Amino acid sequence: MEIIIGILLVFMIIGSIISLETKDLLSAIIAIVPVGYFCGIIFLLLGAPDIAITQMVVEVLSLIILIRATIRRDLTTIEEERDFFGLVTTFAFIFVFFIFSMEALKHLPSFGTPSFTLNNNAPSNRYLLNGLKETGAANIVSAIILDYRGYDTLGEATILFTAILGALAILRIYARKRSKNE
Amino acid sequence: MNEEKGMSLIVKTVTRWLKGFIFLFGAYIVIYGHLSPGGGFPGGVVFAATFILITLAFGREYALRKMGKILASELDSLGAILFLLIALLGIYYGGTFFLNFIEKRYPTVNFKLFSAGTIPLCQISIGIKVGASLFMVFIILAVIRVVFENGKGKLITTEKKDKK
Amino acid sequence: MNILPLFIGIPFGVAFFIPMVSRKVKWVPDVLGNITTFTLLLLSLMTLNQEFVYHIGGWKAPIGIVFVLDGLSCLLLIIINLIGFMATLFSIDYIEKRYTSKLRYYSLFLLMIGGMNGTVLSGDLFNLFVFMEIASIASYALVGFGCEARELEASFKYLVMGNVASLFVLYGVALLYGKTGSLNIADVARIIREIPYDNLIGFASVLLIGGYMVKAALVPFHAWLPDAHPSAPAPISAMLSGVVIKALGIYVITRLIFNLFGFNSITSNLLIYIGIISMISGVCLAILQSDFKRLLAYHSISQMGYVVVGLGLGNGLGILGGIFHLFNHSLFKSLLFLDSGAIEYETGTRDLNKMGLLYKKMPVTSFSTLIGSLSISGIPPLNGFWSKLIIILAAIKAGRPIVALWAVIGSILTLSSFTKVCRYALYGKGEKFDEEKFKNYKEVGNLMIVPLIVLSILCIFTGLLLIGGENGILGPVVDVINGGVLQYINKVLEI
Amino acid sequence: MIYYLCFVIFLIGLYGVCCKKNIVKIILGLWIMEYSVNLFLILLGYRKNGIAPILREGDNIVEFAQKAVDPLPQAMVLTSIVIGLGVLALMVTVAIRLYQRYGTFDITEMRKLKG
Repeated sequence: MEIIIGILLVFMIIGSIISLETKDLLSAIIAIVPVGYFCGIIFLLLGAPDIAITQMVVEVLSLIILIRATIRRDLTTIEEERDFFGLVTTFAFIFVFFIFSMEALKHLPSFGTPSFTLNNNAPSNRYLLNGLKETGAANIVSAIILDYRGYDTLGEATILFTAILGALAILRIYARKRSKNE
Repeated sequence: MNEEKGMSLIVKTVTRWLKGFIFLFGAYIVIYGHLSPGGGFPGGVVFAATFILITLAFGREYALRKMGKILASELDSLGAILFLLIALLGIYYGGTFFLNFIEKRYPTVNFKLFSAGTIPLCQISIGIKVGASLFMVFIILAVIRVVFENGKGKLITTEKKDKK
Repeated sequence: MNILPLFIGIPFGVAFFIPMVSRKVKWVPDVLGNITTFTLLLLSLMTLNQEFVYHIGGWKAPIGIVFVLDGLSCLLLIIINLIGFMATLFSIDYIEKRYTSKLRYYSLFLLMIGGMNGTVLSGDLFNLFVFMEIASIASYALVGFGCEARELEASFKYLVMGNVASLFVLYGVALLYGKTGSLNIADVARIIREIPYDNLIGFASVLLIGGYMVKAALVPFHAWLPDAHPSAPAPISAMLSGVVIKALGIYVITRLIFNLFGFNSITSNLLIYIGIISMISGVCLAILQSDFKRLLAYHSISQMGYVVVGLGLGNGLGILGGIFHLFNHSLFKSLLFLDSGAIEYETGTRDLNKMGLLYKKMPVTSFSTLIGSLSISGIPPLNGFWSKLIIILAAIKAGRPIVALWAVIGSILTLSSFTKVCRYALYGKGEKFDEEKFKNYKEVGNLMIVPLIVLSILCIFTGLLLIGGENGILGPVVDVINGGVLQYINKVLEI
Repeated sequence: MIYYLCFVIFLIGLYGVCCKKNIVKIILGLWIMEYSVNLFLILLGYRKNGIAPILREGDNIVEFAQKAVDPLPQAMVLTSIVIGLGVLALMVTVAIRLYQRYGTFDITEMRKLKG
């Protein structure tokens, strides 16, 4: 299992590098879609069908939204000059960050033994054992998002509402009224 | 004039056949979210995808006649209010926010639609909310165009104001 | 019945409701918005001196999400809803005249308030993240509300930095979850104390605190603030500067450091150094500005430095000073931003060089600007003086006279920069002063004056809150922070 | 090992955000970071030979609880995907509006703000 996931992750890395480095904006956006689909496949392999479905449908929608971002076809190719100094600083920062994360990720429980199996008081055990009895939902993920942690889902729905409202507010055609002294 | 908009006849015919099924699939995902994979959010996205498909196949005007921006916005608010209301009803019935106040009847009734208290109701309200709001994103991004006049960008809408 | 869910339910419900009803009826958003914020203010005053844990959905602490109300959350709730009410009152005329689409403005405003209320009440790491995102997304949209080029650019900059910060926070939450298997702050704190310390926890704390420092705009991460604050409409600037950077930034950092990871000498030094750098560099950059709102924005960075220094000193007096300064800063900074909005509303400019002699035409606005300026520069007997005094005393008491010296220098520089404001705008003339326009200036309307007067009065009298010192009115707040991790765990998990 | 690969994706996204000059590329960088964080959460919850946390009729609950993967990260990821989508929509609208104001997506040409 680790090997398959590792291969898929390498594909994801390649896809994201391509999408960031290619000169054509449309190809960049199209290159990001396989990354998302590989992500969805990994979710499916790891026993998360809910998330896999969501990831797939969201991928379609995000593709539509992102393609709208490249408004005119004649402007899709881009030329960039590299700011050498900035690049070096960023790479140095990212490298340092990576070293620290290597040090830190060592201490995580190894892949395949999640923390809730090591700790008997962890809430996940309770969700799995008593989820059906206490909420009546056979899908434990549904039980969590709408009952145990329903408050988070309220936040989630609100975030979507806020973002759409914000998008509507920013796309107003006339935003300002002129005042007398301007 | 509207008949000429959109894609070819094949796409239109297939869409006409498929749109109901896709919608039904979305509804299934939403309602059975507590028994099988899925739930309010993916189902809502499928709802939105149905309308996006119609828009792409038949052109903007046709889709906007079926579901206008204002209707979408009101459904968006409505879904959110319903969800909040279910959460607040918990206070009324049991004194706690987000209480699952409908009887679950465990273990006699299980793996049924109405065995999970408020969860299916929440799923439905979230489905409505998500579908409407994501369709609205698509609409606002689809009707807005940027045009350049004398080197200055202008934002215009291609939505027709005088709908009949 | 408990009132805590109403802090989230009312603003969200009204925010969902406003776009439904008010397409046709013009006065609905104004009335609903103001009634809502006023109700929230009254509710937040009702939480004074209460302390309890509210289990959402009836699930106990590590299973479900909990609201934790204690002294610190209570203080933040009062700040949020007080400034929120003042800002909505100010918005009635201001937004009507300058911007379109009032209903979206009020809706986003209430979502922002609801998000911040949720943030300060939440006792759960992931929930904290979700509500922080609500408040930040609403503020991203509100910064770009005017849709001019500058505003959009500031909004985009804020969006990118804020979103990177949010992802860092989420990564930190994921790491902590991977280690401990729990999301409740108190439960995580309990488990961290039981297992040996390792680099993972250090890395997670760096990610979390770094992420929230971007929201608080402390110096290495401050780049978004000087653009975002001037670009927003004035009531939103007042909210951003007076409330958002505190509720999403300082509050969460305080909570995480003092109630989750534990306070030690390393974090103490880190906070003090970051605080001093913010304090000095913010005020130095502010002196160079001639844009009124931009000057105020740099002062926000500087004053946040004082708060962080106070907290970093770690003794009871320092914490008292830091918290008191947090409260005072929200009062005088939102007062000054609302003043700048009133001046801009009347004169149409934010450039100090183009203003002049405003005391003749706009007496109330200039007087309240004077009060705010004196207060932020720490002139007795206004509230800013007392809190800065306590921070300086605490630094001396903690055996760090250098810190006290820097605080005094920062205060003097603040005074000099506000002398400039008073000289150019209020009692003197700027270089490009325009006689023609000056004749048309008049005092702004009554609805805009009321919040200015209320905030000025509060600025004069909040020094009284200090009575009793560490055991006085602010006692519960200091107690929460000073009590440290163990007290918090015991309270939330009810061991 | 898998955690490191996942973190590399995060860093690639960070590189995109920090170094790229084009707004669309910055948005893509943030979107890649989003993937990485979601993936990391799901990876944390995986149990060897685990099954999806969905009960079927006739399952033994105790046995199920010993085999299923962790459901809590999945709930978190569901929320975080929605947050990502909302932020993406907002960012794209801001980008369109910026394009309208400046006629370009290059951030080096947008310098109306000082310092």
